[in-house]
Amino acid sequence: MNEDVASAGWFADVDQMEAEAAAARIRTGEAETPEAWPVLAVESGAVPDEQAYYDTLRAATLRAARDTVTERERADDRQLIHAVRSMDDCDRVANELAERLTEWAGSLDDEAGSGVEYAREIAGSDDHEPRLVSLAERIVGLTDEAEELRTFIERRAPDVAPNLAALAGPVLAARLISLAGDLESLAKKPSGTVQVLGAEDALFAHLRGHGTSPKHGVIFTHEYVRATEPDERGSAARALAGKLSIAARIDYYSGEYNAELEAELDRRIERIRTRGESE
Amino acid sequence: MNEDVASAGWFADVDQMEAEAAAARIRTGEAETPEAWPVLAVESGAVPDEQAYYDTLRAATLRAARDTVTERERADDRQLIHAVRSMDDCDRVANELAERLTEWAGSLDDEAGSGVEYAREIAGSDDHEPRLVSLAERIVGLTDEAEELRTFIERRAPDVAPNLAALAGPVLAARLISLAGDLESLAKKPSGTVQVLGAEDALFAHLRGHGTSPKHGVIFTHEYVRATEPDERGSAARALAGKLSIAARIDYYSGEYNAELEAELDRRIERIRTRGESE
Amino acid sequence: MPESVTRREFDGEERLATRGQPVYGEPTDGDWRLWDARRSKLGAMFELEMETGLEDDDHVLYLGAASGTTVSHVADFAGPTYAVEFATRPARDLLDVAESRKRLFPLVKDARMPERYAHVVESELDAIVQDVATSGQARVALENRRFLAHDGRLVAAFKARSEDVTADPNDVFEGVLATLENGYEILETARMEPFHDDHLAVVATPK
Amino acid sequence: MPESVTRREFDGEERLATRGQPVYGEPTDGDWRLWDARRSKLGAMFELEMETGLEDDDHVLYLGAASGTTVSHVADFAGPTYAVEFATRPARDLLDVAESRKRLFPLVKDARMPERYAHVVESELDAIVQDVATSGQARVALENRRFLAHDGRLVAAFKARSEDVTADPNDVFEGVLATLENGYEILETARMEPFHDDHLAVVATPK
Repeated sequence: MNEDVASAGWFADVDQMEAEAAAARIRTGEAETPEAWPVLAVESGAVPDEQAYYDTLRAATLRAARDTVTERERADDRQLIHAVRSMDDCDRVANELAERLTEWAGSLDDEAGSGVEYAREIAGSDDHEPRLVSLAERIVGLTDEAEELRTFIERRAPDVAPNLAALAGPVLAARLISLAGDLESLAKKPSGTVQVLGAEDALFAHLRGHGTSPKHGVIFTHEYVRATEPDERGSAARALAGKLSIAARIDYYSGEYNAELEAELDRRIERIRTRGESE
Repeated sequence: MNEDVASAGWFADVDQMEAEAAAARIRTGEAETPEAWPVLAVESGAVPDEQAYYDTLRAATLRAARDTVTERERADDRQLIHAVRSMDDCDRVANELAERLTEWAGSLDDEAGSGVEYAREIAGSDDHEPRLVSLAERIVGLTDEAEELRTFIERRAPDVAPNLAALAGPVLAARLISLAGDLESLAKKPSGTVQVLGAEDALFAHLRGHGTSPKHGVIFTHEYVRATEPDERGSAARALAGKLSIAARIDYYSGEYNAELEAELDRRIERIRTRGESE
Repeated sequence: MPESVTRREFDGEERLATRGQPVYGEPTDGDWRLWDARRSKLGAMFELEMETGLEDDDHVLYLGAASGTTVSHVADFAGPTYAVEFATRPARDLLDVAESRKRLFPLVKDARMPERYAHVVESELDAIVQDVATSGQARVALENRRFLAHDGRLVAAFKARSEDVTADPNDVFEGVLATLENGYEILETARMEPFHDDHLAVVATPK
Repeated sequence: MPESVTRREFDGEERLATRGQPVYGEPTDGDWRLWDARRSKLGAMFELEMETGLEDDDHVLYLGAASGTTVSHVADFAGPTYAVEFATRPARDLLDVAESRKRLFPLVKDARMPERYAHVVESELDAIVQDVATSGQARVALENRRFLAHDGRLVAAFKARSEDVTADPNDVFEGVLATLENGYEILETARMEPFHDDHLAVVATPK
């Protein structure tokens, strides 16, 4: 009878050496009620004694927990991608609708403002054509949604990719993961590819013999590229992309935050900018 | 003193023959308090007697009222255009965001539905990721907005273009006015152009020697084209476009509703469809 | 009731009528045109036998002329008649009605802003007939008081639902009368049932 | 209080301490590590001198282990300690803490679904320490009662705001205790001020 009961335990049918199988049982197994598992495990011969039981349990639970956490963090990079794409969509359509609103409002009032700003101005008003006000409120709703998605990304990106989020900022980190497809793909790309992610059109044009090779893709939005003077921007983009690649790799393979990376990047950009000034 | 007072009246400084100037004064003038205008007008010599005063006033008020009404109706066709374009924008972006929502929801739940339907399903739910629910609510808001704009168009189109709205339906009427630019332009287009409004791409391709001449543009959405069998669709489109052109002209030049137009169109389509069947 | 408004038999029933060119498809009897009290607030007031003080050849300001149904009858008995209507669609119909009358002057103006037509409408009028269905109906009457002679008449219909769709009409009418009394002496009031639900007819004179 | 939990002087103040490898940057004194009652519900219960019934070498199920701060101190005095935490980010920190202890078993599981870990956690436990901050905290305690020996102890902290942010905490706590009594005999309760606002500490035993 004890053997029947023991068969419900995490250790049943698992060779104590097979840590992977034990971890899987811990992750996916179920039982309605607990039992005296240490005793049953020893009785069933799965382990020689209670100390061995707990040692095995420790290894198995640590591995199971680590697998679950890693798997979830991997899945979280997908969520981040959906969030950043949704954020961009909300911003884009809010602006498109705001253009329409601007045209419409302008036909009724020469002094009407324009864009999302104007939508925010007349939302909730009862001095304007009700359909305009209603449209303005939808636009404000979409920009609010984009803002809330940004907050979501800011909260989640450091969990998914702590180093990348620290170096790139959460939103750019999410965009890079989105452009690569997932954190794994980003981690495996050479830093030269990371440098031009988001500039695929220009890159393909260059490869077909049109135009110059692009110096930066979406990383242009980073202050270290954008605010570096044009002559040194290529160097800054290369330096930033290099560190971002390393950050993505650490995030993918270990997940440990490394403050040194950020400090190195700061020093590197400082040198590039100083060089630019002295020339 | 009376002359000073008279100078505030609608007739002041207006040659009684200049109906246009008198109408303009009536439309734009102001006075804090009324005066005995008929007496003052006679005293000031603007008119010989009271009968002449009232005759002049009648001509001027009729003209002023007609100008105001016409001008407003002209402006209303612009409102209709803004409304139909906003409606299409809201529908389009709702669908775009719903695609994004579908992707995101699918990553979290294999059994998630898709499109605007699914957005409607999870809006307000607390069983789903809050950001998804919030995004779904924005999407539902946009489809609601499109629906309210449709109602607005259905209410306004018959005022702006009673005949066109009766024949084409209010939304198609608004779309035709929108594609033409305004009611005046639509009224002045030959019916062959009305027939292919909204198929400009296909038309230009045809004119450059690519593809066949398009048989219909946006009027394809009309039941009389869409539900006519393909062989006779060209004839139906031509007949419909002909009546729509007439409707637009009546709407622009007189604004009187003419029920006969609709009956003629019904008979014409009936003949085309019967012919189709008998062949 | 003005002399030129009479009762005549239409379809075996005594009904109000005025003499003039028919304009909206109303039944006629020779020169006479039926004036349907169910489609006209002023017609209903006559049916209710209110003392409107209106007389033939009065100089009249009509506020809220709408498509011109009632104002066409007013122009049949009155003298110069100024018809104010702000909404585009009814104003177009009013234009057609005005074309058919010699002394009916259409004004596409907002009755809440009399300064926009005080340069056209003469002073010392005999009567204002008011049937505007926007909120602030009592204020409209006060704002237009400037056009009336000191012994002129305000002949107005007030619609409860235009002020507040949820309130008890009696409460709404109390508020309307209280506001009116800031500029008018109320001569007579009457609920307009069965011709018009939740409407109050008021005859008043400037004070 | 378990024997291995003692009071020692840190910065001139008597504070709780356990003996073990430091894990989260807490102040130490030789082998001893400060246990800050302001950062730990269980620490606060000791400071409040509640009778938790906890003893050295107890077999313990810890629900709501979060980043492992408190559970690391529990593992210092207790025997086998099962630490349940569902959220990904704190679970990663808990993993590091668990690596530093020989008999601390991390379980990335939902405390509301004990059947997902009843195949791992042993029966007849001496104590459940509970600090979950989701709604339905009392139900979590009832669901996990299956792990306790008949004389085992539930040592739980209940956060009012997790149940209802708008209700009076006293009302929330009454509801919590009423639910708990479906499976537990309440031995002692205490509000956790000044260490933790709007929290109720409860010691109970299965009935």
